[in-house]
Amino acid sequence: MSDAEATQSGDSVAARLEDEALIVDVDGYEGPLDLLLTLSRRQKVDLRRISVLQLAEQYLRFVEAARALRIELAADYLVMAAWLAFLKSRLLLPPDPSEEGPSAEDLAAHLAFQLERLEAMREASGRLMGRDRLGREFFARGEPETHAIEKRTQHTATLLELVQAYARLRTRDEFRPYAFDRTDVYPLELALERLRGMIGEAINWSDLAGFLPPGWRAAGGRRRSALASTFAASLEMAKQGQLEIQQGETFAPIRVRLRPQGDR
Amino acid sequence: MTDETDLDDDDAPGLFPVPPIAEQERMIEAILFASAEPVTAAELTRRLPEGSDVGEALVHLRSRYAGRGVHLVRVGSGWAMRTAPDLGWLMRTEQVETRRLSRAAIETLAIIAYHQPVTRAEIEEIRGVSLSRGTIDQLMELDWIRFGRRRMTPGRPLTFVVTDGFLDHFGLETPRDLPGVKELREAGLLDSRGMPGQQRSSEDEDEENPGQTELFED
Amino acid sequence: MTDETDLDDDDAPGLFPVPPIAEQERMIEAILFASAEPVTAAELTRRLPEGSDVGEALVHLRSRYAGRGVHLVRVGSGWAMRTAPDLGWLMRTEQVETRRLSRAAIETLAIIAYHQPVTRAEIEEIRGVSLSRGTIDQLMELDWIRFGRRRMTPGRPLTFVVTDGFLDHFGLETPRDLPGVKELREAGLLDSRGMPGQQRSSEDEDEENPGQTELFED
Repeated sequence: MSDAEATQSGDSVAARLEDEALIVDVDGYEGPLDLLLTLSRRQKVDLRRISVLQLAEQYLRFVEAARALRIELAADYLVMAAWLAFLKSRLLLPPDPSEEGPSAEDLAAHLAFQLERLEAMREASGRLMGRDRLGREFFARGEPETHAIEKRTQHTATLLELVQAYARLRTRDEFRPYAFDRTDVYPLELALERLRGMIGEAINWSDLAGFLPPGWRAAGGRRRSALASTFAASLEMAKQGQLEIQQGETFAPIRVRLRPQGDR
Repeated sequence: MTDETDLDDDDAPGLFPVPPIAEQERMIEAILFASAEPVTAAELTRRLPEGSDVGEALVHLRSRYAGRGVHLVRVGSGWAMRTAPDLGWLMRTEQVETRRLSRAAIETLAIIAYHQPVTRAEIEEIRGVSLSRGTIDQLMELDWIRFGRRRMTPGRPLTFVVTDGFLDHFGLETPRDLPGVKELREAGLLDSRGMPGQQRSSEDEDEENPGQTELFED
Repeated sequence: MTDETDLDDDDAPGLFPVPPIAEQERMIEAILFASAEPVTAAELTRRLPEGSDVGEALVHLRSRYAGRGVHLVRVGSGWAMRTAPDLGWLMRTEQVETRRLSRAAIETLAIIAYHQPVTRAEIEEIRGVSLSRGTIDQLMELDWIRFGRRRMTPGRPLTFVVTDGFLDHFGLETPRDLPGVKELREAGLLDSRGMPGQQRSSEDEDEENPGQTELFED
C-alpha cells in the first residue's frame, strides 16, 4: 500500500480494506445480486432506504479492485457493473426529457426491490428450515400396520418414467424400421401353401394362373402380385422335385403338373 | 448455508422436577407411536425423565385407549400401539405389492396423456406396433385411462383420454401440464441427448374398433 | 398377463346402517394410526361405510388428541397422526439423518413455497442466478415439489408448486401457514415484478399475480 493512498480519508481506507476482504471471498458469492445484497448490508440501514447510488459506487469499486488484483470476474459481474455504471450516471445527471423508457429512479427502485425480495426469501428459507420437521422433532407412525387379508398388485409408474417413455418414442419415430405397408400383396408363404394343397390334382399340365386364389384373379396389381408369388412358389416346389414347369414359348402361359411318381 | 438451530437437547434428568403423570403418559404415547417395534418398560424408564413411574403411566394410557380404534397392548416383553382387532377389515388395502408398469403400458399411457383424445390406430402408429387388448385393459383397470368421445370421422373410432385418477397419481393438475421434452431437459431431468423434432400428422384414420362398441359409455 | 385380484369387493355397502359418529371416529383413528403417510379425506370416505361423515369425525378426533403426545394434523389434502413436536427430544433413537441441502436448493424451495406457482424464470430472477440442473431434480426426488399448472402467458411456461409431502415434512397444514407469508405479501415481496421497461413485466402484470390466488384459494 503506497503512502499516497494512506493519506486518503480514514473512511475510504476502511472501505477499501473491506472491499479487499471481499475479494478473497469472491467465489463465495452466488452472483452479482448476492454480492450487491452483501454490500448493501454495510449501509446498515433498512433495505427500503438503501442508497442505490452509494451501492452502485461500492459495487464498481469492488469490480475495480478485483481488476487491479487481476481476478477474473465472471461475465455476469461485468454486465452488472456496466449496468450500474449506466444507472449511476443517470442518477447523477438531470433527467433528459427526450429520453424514453423507465426513469433512473424506477430502475433504482426496482433494484432495491430485488434486494429486499432476495433478503426476504433468504430469511424465509432460514425460518422454513428452522421449523419443527418430520423425522426430527415430530414423527410418523414407526410401525405402520398391515393387516393384509388379500394381496393386491398395484402397478405404478412415475411421471419421469412416463415422460421419458414419451421422449423415447419420439426419437424412435425417426428410426422406424422399413416395413412393407401395402395391402395388395399376396405373400409367398400363402402361395406356397395353396399350391402344395392343390398340386395333387394337377396330374396333367395345368395353367399356373388356375392356381391363383379367388379374389386375386382379376387383372391388376392384385393379380400380378398373386401370379408372381405363385410362380415363385412353383419354382420352389420344382426345386424340391415336387412338380414340373413348362412354357411353350416366350410369354406363353406357364404350365405346371405334379411330378410323375416314377421320377421322384 | 442455513444454520439449523440446534434444539437445546435437555433431557438432563435430576435437575428437573419429575413431570406429572399425565405428561409421562404423553411421552410414552409418543414413543410407542413412533417406535418401529414394541418397547420394553425398562427402555421406557430409561428414556423418560428420572423418577417417572412408567408402570403407572402405562396403566393410565391403557385405560385411555380402552374402546378406542387403537389399543395399547403387550407384545412379548414390550408395549405397542395396535389398531383394534375388530377394525382389521379397514386395513385391508394397506398391503399392496407395487410392480412397475410394463414398457408397452407406460408408452401407451404416455401417448394417451400427450395426445388425448387419441384413437387406437394413432397409438399404434406412434408406437409402430399393434396395441394388445391387455394393455388397454390394464390401464383401464388402474383407472388411468377411459374412453373419450368418438372421433367424428368415418368409422367414428373410439378415443382414449386420461382420467382424474391419472392426474392424481402423477401429481398433475391438467394433462397440459405435462412437461415437454425440451422442458425436461432444461430441468435436468433428461439426458441432454438431441431429440429429433416431432413430426406427425394428426390425421384421423378411419378405423373401426369392432368389439369395443359395448364398452363405450362411461 | 398379470392377474390382478378383483378389487371391487367393496367395504361395507349401503345394506348396513351408518355407524354412529363415535364409531366412525374410531375407524378413522385406526386407519390413520396404521398409516405412516397422510391419508386424504377422499380415501377415508372411500374406506368408511357409506354415509359416514368423515369431516365431522375428523373434527371430533382432532379435539380428542389435542394436548396428547400424538396429534391429528392436516397435511394439505390429507390427514395424519404425528407426535407432538415438543417431545422431539425423547425420540433420539427415531431421528433420521436428513441429507443437508445446498443453500441454492433451500432458497429455491423457499421461493417455490412462497411464490407458487412459480416458473423457472421467476426463480432465477429472484435469486439473480440461473438454476442449476441438480436443484430441481433433488427437490423432486425428495417429493417436496412438483409441476403445477402451466402459466397462461406466452410460451406457456411450466410452473412449480410444493407437494403435500413438503407440508408434511415442515408441519404445515397449507401453504398459507408458511411463516411470515402474510407479512411478505402485504409488503409486496411476493409480487412478481419485472425490471421496469422490460417486456417480461407486461406479461406478468396482466396476470394479476396468479401465485396469490392459487395460494389462497382452496
